[in-house]
Amino acid sequence: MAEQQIAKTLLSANQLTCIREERILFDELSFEITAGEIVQIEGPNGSGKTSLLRILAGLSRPYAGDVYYQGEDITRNRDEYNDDLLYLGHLAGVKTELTAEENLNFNLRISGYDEFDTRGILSKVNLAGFEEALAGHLSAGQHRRTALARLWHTDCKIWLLDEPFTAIDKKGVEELEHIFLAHAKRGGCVIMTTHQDMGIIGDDILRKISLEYRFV
Amino acid sequence: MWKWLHSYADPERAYNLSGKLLPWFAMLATGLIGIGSVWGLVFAPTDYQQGDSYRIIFIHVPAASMSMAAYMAMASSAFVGLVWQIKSADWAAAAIAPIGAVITFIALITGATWGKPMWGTWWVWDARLTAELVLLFLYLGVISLYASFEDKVLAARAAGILAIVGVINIPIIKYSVEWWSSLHQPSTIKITEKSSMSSDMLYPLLINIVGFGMMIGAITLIRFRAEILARNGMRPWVRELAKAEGVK
Amino acid sequence: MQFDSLADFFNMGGYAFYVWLAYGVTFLSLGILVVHSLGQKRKVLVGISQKIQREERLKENRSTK
Amino acid sequence: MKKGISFRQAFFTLLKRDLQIAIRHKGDIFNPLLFFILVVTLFPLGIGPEPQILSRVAPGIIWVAALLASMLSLERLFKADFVDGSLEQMLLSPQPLPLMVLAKVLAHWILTGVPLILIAPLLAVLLHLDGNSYGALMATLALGTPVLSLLGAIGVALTVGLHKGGVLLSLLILPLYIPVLIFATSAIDAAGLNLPYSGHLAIIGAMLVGSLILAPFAIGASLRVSTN
Repeated sequence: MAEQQIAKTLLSANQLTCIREERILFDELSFEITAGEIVQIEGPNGSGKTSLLRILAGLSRPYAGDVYYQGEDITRNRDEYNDDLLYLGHLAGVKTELTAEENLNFNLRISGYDEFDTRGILSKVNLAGFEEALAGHLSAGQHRRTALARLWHTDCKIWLLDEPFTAIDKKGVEELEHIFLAHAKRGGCVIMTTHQDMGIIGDDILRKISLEYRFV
Repeated sequence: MWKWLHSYADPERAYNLSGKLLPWFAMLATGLIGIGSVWGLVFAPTDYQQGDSYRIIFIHVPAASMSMAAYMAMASSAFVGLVWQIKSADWAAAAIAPIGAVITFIALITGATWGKPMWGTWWVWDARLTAELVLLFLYLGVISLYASFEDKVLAARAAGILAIVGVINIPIIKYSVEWWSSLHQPSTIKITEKSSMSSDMLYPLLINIVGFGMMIGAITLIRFRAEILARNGMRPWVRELAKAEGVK
Repeated sequence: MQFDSLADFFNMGGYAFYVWLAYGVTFLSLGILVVHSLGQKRKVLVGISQKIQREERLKENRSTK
Repeated sequence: MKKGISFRQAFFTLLKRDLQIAIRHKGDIFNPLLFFILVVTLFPLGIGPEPQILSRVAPGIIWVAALLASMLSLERLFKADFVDGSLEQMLLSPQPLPLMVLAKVLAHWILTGVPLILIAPLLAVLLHLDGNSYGALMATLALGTPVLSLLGAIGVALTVGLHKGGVLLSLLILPLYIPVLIFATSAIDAAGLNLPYSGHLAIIGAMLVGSLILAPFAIGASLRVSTN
């Protein structure tokens, strides 16, 4: 029983403390995320949602505490962890000087994939016909979709998404929810921050981690 | 092996320990520098070549040697902070930087005031003075990088990386500057302490070197303590101290 | 004792200006450094206590609402 | 959906992307070059046009101008990536970070260092550089400018997240440039006197090897601090 639990735990946070500008955002925060979970980190502005996500991704270093991926500290086996991690921050990481196709191509190759159908993936995020448009000329939503397209071609188990629905229309949100569910069913996990209500993923599936705004 | 270091990494313990050490360092520093300087200024014999102007040596040489030692201390402390992720070590490194800069500045100024009567000019592109000048730039780089970050935890880490990069470069810079000055200058106008210094000159010099080291230690402790307080403003024990201070 | 009189001592064998300039600058800059470093602690603590007061005002504001 | 990208392929993918972006953004290549030319032409106006004096100071002028141009152009090395989030993605890619960093620095050197080397002989003519020194000038620039890029990139990586860059950057990296400057200019001087300068080149080469090995790690660590 216990063994099974350990095998299924993808990511665990151990006593995380985050301090910004001498203000404690959260302290001694511990949780475990198992395969198949969709987790929403919620809390008011300034409560440290993005900070927590960045700590989980290994981009920020917590003031104290560690993050474990499959039982190992992520700062010790970074390359292995990164191989299984897909992080999309509120900055899209899309180059305005390159076309949508070139951007996706680069993102996938640098993530390690060498065979993929760029156009097919782009058509799934409704960017068919925009393949050769410079990303700088795309609308905010299309720009965002260019980054999100990676979700349609990945075998990373851990998805960390910071406000994935920003600038995405209703239909797009639904499509994203579907792909999150499919990903969870495949044994992955999704950890995200969002202020938007979701239609398909109900509260029965969604697990919430709440952060409060703290004064001290 | 490094476990003992970790126990002192606890900010409150580090604060109290450095508070206990501070009086000893301060006493030794004032005592030694007092003795060394008075001995050097009053009792040491006059140099038969340089007359009394050589008495600057008793602060110039300690400042010059300690300026390099302080950089080494800063870099090693930064290294410990970076590798073992000990924040106190980062703070210590940040505390040393301004002290090192002041010591380097003193070495430069005393070098110039010694140079004027000896060479007839305030500044000579002598290898040691040039290296000292570059060292001052390295210190100023660390200080201003630290000052530029709003988040001081990051600031200390960034300044630490720079200090380590600097420490790798210092031997190369020193070597290249020495080589460069030997290329461009006749070696006659170098400051050379005679190796056969009379002991009456040597002892005050050594005393002052140790005294400068102690003084750097003492000021580092003072700044280190303030740094700990500033970085731990959210901790209850610091808040107690702050409340007591605010009432005054 | 290397000097016959106090005036002799201050004269430093004719190098008075340079020797005293060097010593003067040294001890002046060290003094400034020490004073500044000592002042830091108080500055930090006062800053923190002001912050505590600010936070308490904020909390009161919240609870009265 | 197998992952089959080798380190070499990842390296060239990033290199190609950076070159592609720069080609669509030509100002980034030409502005540092123009700066280099302008600084060099200012010196004769300041010092006077006597060929003897100019040829005496030519190696120093060209190298100091090269240092400044390299530093100025480096400022943009990680900036755009930092602003649009690509830098975070690079840090989180499964590829080794020092390798990625090396690809970026190499791309940058191809775009700014190589043009600088190519234009240098022309400027040397304007400064009446001794005829024997041209080989040494080219050789030192070819070996030295990559060192400048690598060392400079450390400073850039440390300051990329800060709002004020320029002056701070120069304080951080110009002192580190001193050894390169010293050995490069004295190699050119030695060549002008018909003396062997292979020893100087060997030292600059050693600095290149040393910085190739160590700098990518320092740059990587600095980037992790800056994106924190």
